[in-house]
Amino acid sequence: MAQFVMPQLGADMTAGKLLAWRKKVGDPVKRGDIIADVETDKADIEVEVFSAGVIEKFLVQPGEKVPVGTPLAIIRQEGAAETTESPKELTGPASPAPATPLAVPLPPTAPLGTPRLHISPAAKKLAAHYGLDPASITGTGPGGRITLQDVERAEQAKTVQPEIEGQPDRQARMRHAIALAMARSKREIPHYYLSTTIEMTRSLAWIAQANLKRSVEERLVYGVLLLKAVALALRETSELNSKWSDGKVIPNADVHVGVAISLRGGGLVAPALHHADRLSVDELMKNFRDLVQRARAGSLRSSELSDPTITVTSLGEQGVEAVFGVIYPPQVALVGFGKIVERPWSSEGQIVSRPVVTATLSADHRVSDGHRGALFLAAIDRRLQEPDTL
Amino acid sequence: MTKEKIREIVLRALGQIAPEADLAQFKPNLRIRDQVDLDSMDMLNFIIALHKELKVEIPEADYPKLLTLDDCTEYLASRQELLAK
Amino acid sequence: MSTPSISERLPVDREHALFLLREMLRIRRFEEKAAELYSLQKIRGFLHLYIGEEATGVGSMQAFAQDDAIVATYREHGHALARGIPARVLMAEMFGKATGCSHGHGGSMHFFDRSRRFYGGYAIVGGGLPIAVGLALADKLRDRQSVTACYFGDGAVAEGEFHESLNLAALWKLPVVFLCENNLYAMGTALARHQSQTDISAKGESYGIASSAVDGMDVLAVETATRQAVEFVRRGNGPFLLELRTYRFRAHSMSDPDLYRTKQEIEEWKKRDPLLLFQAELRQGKLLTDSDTPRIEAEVSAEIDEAVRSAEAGPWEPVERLLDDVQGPAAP
Amino acid sequence: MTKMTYREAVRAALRKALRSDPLVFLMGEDVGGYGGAFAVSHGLLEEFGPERVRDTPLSESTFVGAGIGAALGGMRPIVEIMTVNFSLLALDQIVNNAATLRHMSGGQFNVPLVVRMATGGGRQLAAQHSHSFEGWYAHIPGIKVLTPATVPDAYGMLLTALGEPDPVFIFEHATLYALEGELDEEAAGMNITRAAVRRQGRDVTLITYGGSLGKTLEAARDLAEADIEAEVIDLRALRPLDTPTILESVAKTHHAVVVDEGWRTGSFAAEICAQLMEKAFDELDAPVMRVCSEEVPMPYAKHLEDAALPQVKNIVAAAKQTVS
Repeated sequence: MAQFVMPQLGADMTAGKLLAWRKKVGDPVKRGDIIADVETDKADIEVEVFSAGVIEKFLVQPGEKVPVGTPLAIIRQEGAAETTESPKELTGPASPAPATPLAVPLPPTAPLGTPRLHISPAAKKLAAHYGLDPASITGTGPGGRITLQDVERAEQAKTVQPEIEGQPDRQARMRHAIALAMARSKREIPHYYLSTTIEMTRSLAWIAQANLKRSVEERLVYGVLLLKAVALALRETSELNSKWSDGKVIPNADVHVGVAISLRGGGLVAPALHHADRLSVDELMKNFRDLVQRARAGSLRSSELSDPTITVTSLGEQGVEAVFGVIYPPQVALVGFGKIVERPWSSEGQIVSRPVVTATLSADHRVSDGHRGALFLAAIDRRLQEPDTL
Repeated sequence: MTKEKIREIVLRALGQIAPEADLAQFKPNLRIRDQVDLDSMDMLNFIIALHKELKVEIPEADYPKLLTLDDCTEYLASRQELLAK
Repeated sequence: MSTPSISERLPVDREHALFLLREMLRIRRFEEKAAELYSLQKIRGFLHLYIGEEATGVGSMQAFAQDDAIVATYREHGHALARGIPARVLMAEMFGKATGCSHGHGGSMHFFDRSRRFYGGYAIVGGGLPIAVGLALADKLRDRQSVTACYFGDGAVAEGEFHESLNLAALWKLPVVFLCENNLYAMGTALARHQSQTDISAKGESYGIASSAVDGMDVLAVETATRQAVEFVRRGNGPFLLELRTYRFRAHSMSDPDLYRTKQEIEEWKKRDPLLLFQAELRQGKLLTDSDTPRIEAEVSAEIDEAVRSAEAGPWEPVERLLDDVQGPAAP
Repeated sequence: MTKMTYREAVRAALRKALRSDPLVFLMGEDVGGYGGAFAVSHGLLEEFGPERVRDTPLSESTFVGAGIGAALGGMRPIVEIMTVNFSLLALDQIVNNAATLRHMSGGQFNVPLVVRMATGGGRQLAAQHSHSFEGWYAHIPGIKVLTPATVPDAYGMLLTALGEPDPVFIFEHATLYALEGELDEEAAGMNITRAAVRRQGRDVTLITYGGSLGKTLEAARDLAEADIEAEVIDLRALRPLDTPTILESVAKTHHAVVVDEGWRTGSFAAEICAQLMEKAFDELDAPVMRVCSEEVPMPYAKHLEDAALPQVKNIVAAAKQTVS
């Protein structure tokens, strides 16, 4: 039994449309007879059959378009010596993958004389921007080349552990860095401490109302009101937002509130919420959430770590009522908030139960006196009593 | 959606917030915040994760109903929309 | 026809007659099998068949000696077979196998055989003419008695290289036999629509080249004319332009829907099928008996089937050798 | 919008040009009786007659030269050279006359000539029928070189080119003729030299043209699964080259791969690498990679030809190497 298949009728042909059969079932055919008409991209072509015999069955009807090689009819050989059945479909080998990728591998760079630094142009430009010495960066690119990522990682590492060398794991390095900063702060900064109790009824009510109107993703935490209150209060006592550097007070025009964020598994960073005084509560919340997420993912930008102008720490959720923190140099003030608790409260001569929080200030006596600190805390309290002004 | 499936989702949400927590030893009847260190931001992200996974609104007023793993599972199972799924 | 005139045809004995018949039949069956294998996607790319022109290839090839050079075109299966390149090696090449005469690099249009001075098929029309002129120049400069056969079609006559090559060969009296297989069509363009002067042999005169034309369907006439041309060239008289007037029964290539000519015209020419003409002449001359044709058919059929089996079984060239043949070994 | 193949889009442009401008005529090998080697001019001889759809003898040098003369004489010829492979025979006419006459004549003469030819490999036609020389042509000052990769470009570029004062060479990759696409035949004139960003991305820029666009887009899809977002730029024209669009993308991604079917040495891809080195040096985080054809006369056997031509997996590998 021989098969008559859709023939390859040209270099570009991948399929053909059967226009008509020139024979009927049962007709005898010999080699070279025209058996059908097929339509290709170029024209209608008369197609010859290559094996003699009798047409047994048509497998495809006129009008059908089929790929080249598709069986179209069965031809029963009459008694003639069984011709070798049509040569089996020869499939070339699956094209073996070329030995090496076509792209030419990078030429190894032979060091000449003083070891020439192997760094990509873009990485060299970024290192200059960050004020990093390329020679201090280890390259992980091909052939040890220093890449953009290597420079970003070096910049990140710089802020977390400024002078630390050789500390094996990240945790130990961070602990060492915090220790250095806190020790220096205590050594150099004459801290004075103030605290006050702030009644939170209106703020908490405002937050509850606000969250009813917001979707889950935009929901606010009360901490964001505390941050905004601190940022706005600084306008009345701006010296608390300044910087102490080589013996002088340098005022900061911008208010970047550093937020103390504990990292899972230990360690602490206090990245800045830039321009906290100018942002709406919703914007502040969005930036705050993003900052926490990136702090924990270890992908903070260097500017966020290096330029808060004041820091706020809130340990209320760990159950502490009052926090007397250590100032982060070169800042000159630190605000702490404890846990919100229900306390007896006198209102118009009545004793009632009200939610309150203890707000504390650690301040650098070289820059401000208790009097200014007190005004600052009072301003925070006043802001929290008018939450819709935040 | 079965309770077993909900419990599994809650645990997975917790795992995302506190990767270092040992979920296998988690006590379903003890307060969650006693077994793993979560601040208000973590709580918010936990609620958001549940909201995204189960498409259910969780008002702040209901936070007290989510103190333990069992509470969470019961509360979420009882939400009507959930049953309509 | 211009001088020298081909007066009569050389006499032929039975042995040579059967040899010519067998050679033409080998080409015919080889080409029919190639067409079948192309339709089954075993042979790919372009395929240009020689069916109808067998007499020009076989007849002319008899006149060339072992160390003469052959330059052909992409319609080269007949020339390669007549030159003695085994059918299995040609079939393997068209299957793209490493055992092909060009290791699978050339395909149907680019056969090469160094041992038989077969310098290949050329796919750029007219592209082979300058090569043939160069080969003849080398032979002449090395005082060899070799002659170069340069096959091309009527299409090439329109190429600048036809003009440049004939002119240069005549100018330097080079031993080239320009064999123009005029099959009346340059792909889809009839002779009269691409040549102002359709008598191609007459063009030789403008270059001072001896030329003549012969009935390309009559194998003995072709052999006689080519032998005389080669003798003329081998005696150092410079190039010769021999126009072999023939006709192809199949389309230009397997991709050609053949719209530019009529069925009647093809049927008319088939009446002068070189195989039929020659068998009739031999039977009339009592040189061919009834048992000869079936015997020859059987031998040829066996040779073609063996060629297909051998091509089928041949290995692929390993991809790792992809760049090996690009250059010869580095200079010592 | 109508759905049609690339071949039909070129035919529609030819028909529109022939109908709208009596000065336009088509000349080339087998463009008439045979209907074009790639069936592009099928039916045009019957509609416009042998005067305006002219079959030529196989004399590339002569009929391209005749096209230049007719253009000098005020006609608007469209010359079809069957494939770039045969155009080598006409290079003398192209380089020394078509591209040079305006400058050589001190600006007195221009050659408003459009030349179309098929290009590229991948159809097992072996070494002499599989070349990609559009990069050579892009080397020649005085002409424009276009490489339409889409149905709209196949149509719009030809019509717009007919308005150009100087020679325009259009290279149609032979594997694109059956490509299907949407076409708006009423669309206004198009900019034929600005590159197109066919896919936005941020990690690596894949720069290509003509027949390689399809493979490059497929590579971009594969790369996306490996979390690498590739930006794909279709040059559309090789001369003049739209360098600003390339620089803007590389300044964003800092990595680039050029895909070009020409042979690597002296390829058009090499020109792009040179311009990136000259004008985007400080943006590069790794050397620019090239994916070109292996330096071998194109072999006939399918598995060898596939190994010689740029393939999707080579593009993906090059992109991954430069990004790592």
